Amino acid sequence: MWSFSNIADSIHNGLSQTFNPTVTVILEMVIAGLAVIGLFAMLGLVLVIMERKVSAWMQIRLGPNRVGPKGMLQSFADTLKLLVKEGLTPNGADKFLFNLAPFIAMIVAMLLMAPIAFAKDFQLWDLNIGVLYVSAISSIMVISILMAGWASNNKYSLMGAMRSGAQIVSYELSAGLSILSIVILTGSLKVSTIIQSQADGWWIFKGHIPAIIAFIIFIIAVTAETNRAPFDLAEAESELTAGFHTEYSGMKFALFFLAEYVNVFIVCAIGTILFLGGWMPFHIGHWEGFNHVMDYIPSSIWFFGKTFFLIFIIMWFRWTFPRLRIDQLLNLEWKYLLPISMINVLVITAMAILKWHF
Amino acid sequence: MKFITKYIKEVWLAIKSLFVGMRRTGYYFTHHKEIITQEYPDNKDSLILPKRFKGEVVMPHNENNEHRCTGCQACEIACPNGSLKVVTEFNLLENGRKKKAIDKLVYHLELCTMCNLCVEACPSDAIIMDQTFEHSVFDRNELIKVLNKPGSKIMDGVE
Amino acid sequence: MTQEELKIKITEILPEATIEEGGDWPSFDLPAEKWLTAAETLRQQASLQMDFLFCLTCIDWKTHLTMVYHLRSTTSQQNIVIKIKLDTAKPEIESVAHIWRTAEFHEREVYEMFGVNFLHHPDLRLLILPDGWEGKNPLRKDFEDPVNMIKL
Amino acid sequence: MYRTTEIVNQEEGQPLEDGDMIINVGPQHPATHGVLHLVITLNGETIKKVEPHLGYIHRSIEKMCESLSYRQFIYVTSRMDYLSAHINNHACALCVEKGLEVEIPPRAQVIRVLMDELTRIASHELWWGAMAMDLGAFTPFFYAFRERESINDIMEETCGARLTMNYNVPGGVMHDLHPNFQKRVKDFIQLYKKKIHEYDEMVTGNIIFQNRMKNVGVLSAADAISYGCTGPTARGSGVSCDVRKHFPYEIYNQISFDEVLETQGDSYARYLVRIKEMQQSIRIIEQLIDNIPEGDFLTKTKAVLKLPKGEFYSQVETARGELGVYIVSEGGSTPYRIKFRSPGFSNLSVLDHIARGSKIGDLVAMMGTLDLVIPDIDR
Repeated sequence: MWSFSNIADSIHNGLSQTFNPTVTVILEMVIAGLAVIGLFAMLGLVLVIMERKVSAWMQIRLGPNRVGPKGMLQSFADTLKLLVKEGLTPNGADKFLFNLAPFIAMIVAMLLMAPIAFAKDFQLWDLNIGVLYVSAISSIMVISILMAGWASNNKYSLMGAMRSGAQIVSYELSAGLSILSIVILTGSLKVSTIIQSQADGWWIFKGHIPAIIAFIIFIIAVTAETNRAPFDLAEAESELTAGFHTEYSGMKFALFFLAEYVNVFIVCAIGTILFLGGWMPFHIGHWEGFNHVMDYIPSSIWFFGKTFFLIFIIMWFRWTFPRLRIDQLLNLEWKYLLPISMINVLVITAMAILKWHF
Repeated sequence: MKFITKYIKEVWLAIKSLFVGMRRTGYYFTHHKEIITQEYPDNKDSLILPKRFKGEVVMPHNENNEHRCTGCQACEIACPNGSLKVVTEFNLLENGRKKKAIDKLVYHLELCTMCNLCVEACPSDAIIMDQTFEHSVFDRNELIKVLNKPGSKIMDGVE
Repeated sequence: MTQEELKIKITEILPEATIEEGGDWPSFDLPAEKWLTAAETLRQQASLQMDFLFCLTCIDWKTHLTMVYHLRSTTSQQNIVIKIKLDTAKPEIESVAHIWRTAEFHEREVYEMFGVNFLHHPDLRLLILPDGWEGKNPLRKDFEDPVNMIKL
Repeated sequence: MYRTTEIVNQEEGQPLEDGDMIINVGPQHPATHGVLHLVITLNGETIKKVEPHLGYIHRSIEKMCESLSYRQFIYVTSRMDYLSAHINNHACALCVEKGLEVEIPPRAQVIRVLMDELTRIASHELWWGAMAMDLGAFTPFFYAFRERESINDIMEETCGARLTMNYNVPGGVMHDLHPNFQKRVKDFIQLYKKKIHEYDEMVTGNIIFQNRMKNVGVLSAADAISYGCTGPTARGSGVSCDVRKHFPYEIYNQISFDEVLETQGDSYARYLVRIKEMQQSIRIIEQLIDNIPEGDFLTKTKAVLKLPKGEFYSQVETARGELGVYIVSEGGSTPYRIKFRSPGFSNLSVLDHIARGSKIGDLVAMMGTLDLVIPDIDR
């Protein structure tokens, strides 16, 4: 059957027949890097058009409908526009940091691609601390935002960056705790093990109500971590014009933009892996026929389907809710989400020890 | 205990209010019939502006290239920002008397605010408001228009 | 309280005020130097309580300037008008921004538009005109702006 | 001759304390809805001082009106508070009619009131959408415009323009009602009633909105009066100041409607006042739409209007508060001096008072609920 893992295997076999093992590994790395960059660009294009269409339909509009069939090529046009725009660097800015910041944002987003299993047996690097790696790397994101805000030499940018710093650092906690609850249930940090453990049912179903609570908290926390509305205080265009990327234009702005979308994709992918079984198809108990039909759907479609469903939910948040105020944002984290997720982790630990889950 | 029930109730009501909002946007996401976008240049043919819409001042001419303007300058006086200028000439009639008539009625579309006061003021209904609204041009001078067509005469019986 | 009673009452309280006929509301002329005390009385006096200064403006009569204060009592819904003549050459009047806070902005507007100097105003500077405005006061009758004013 | 900003800052010596910074909000800023320029002194996120700088679109309408005749100057006032253009025109027409001592026919009075209330709804719709957008929710803006658009269509059909209609003339209205008017207004009321629950679902009931607006920008009743606030801004603080109730003009004393009062004085109270006011406007329209008296829509006036020597003041309730028109006439065909007491000017002056000590996000909420329209402030 056609699948990503077969393609990967045949490439590997083909290369190892012609080259020695070292060159093979190097070539495979190059191919993987190109694939990640390609995926990166694709995701940017797809997510932008998706966001525009989702927002349009929610706002009783048609959305982009001029470029290409039903406006589906609109994001190509947008990219082209951003590419040919002049990338300005303000006079008073710290030029080195100012130009470095968007690349850090993008590199972080790329690094996060490594442990994600896109399909059955299709993963760049199945390292044994995969989940820890993800939560560690994603914290670097805040550095690029702080860097951009500080180097712009603009008060709006600085305030946006400071807000973002406070926000990401605090929401990391509850995101981490909800990830932890699944790690407790699985007993492993390895992404492939976590997915394998959900072969007989996804954690969101197996883990009873505590897993659902952890899932909801995870979704809220990652929405905040990726600076998406209703937690888009770092950008808050009605307060801070554009927050930390006020001074960015052209391709440098596009990189921030792209990094934001790819981050959304990655956190949703992590959510899929942890709670919705990654590439595992949807099975119901002993309905053999149903399960068999589900197995026929390729694993990559399962993975991307679930991930895009989560992305849709995050977009749904954005186009429904108003923005929070900075103190309310921190209140929500420290007074509501953090206590709830701490108690939740305790309950899940008890559950895991007593084997109450399925 | 009371505190905890209050806390849980608060959280529940908050989440409920958020879901109510999401249900509304979700409804519109799935009901594309409610979309109100008008695809403007495409629907030009079906776009009917009401008769009273004040687009720009025009002077209707009949098939003999005749208009109803007597050159009385009532519109010029009524206009609050000088968009209309009447340039008059004197025609010699057969009986030897001179008659005032318009040479040109210059209309500055760039100054006009479409307030309709000139049309109201006109005693002989010579000017009306047209329903055009696409006024943008590349050269500003094109906005200065002469309302009476070249070679046009005043209609018989209009004083 | 009818307007006639109001007129009588105010002439009792403010003996220096002279009634001006015409207009919808009781209208009084006051000398400029009495204005501050009169304003305080109008605001504080329990039976009047003119607590709402809803319009503050100035008229340039070429020979003199007239400050016009429209006052309303939100309890009895009565309006009165106070007019104060000012000298064109050196227009000066006490500010009432501490009595009615709304006067602060309105006085700043009158200051730049008519050049009336409000004494003891908390923050008297240009509000609408650009900083560094040189020249005459725009709403005075002798103001001519050859660039921005188009004569028809 | 004048002291400028910089000199004042040095003279009166309010040096910045350590950690303070000054931020310019505006003249081009997404939240100011126009060219309002606020100079904000901040300490972190906390506002210490808000200083409005006006005049970016000052056109000196008062000076312009001095050279326009009494028929002509009415159109200029549409450009003041463009969202309630019809009500502004109404105030001017009222003032001129007061001077001319013209009785306007009952049909014209009803038409004016109907149009006023439609304008008020349209203005509040726009405010609702824009305020939600200030607070970060984009979607309500489009829902508000859907309803507003049908009002605009009604206006376009009857008055000939969507925004600056110039429909009021001294003596009545310019045209008679369009034959479709009654039907379309009834359709609009039906549409509005069908959609009104969305306002609650999207904004009023939403927990984030409530938290953003409750106890934000609290304005006490005494301060509201002292700062000269009118309209929903003052009524949110419990100050009864509806001109339609206290100084009824046209036929407002024959219609039953309630003056909406809230006592909290915070942004949420101001928000509720406006939402409820829309329903009161619907109530007024429902009372009048089937009872438009037959007859003339315009009293014939002379070609050249001349007001007698004297002073005339008329006031109306616009969507933002009390608009006063003060005409000083010397007996000529143009006003000698005209003063527009615009509601936005006084409402803006309160911003510094209520914003001190709150966060930047709150400032946006306050500006949203004060419903500032900059041309109305600058004039």
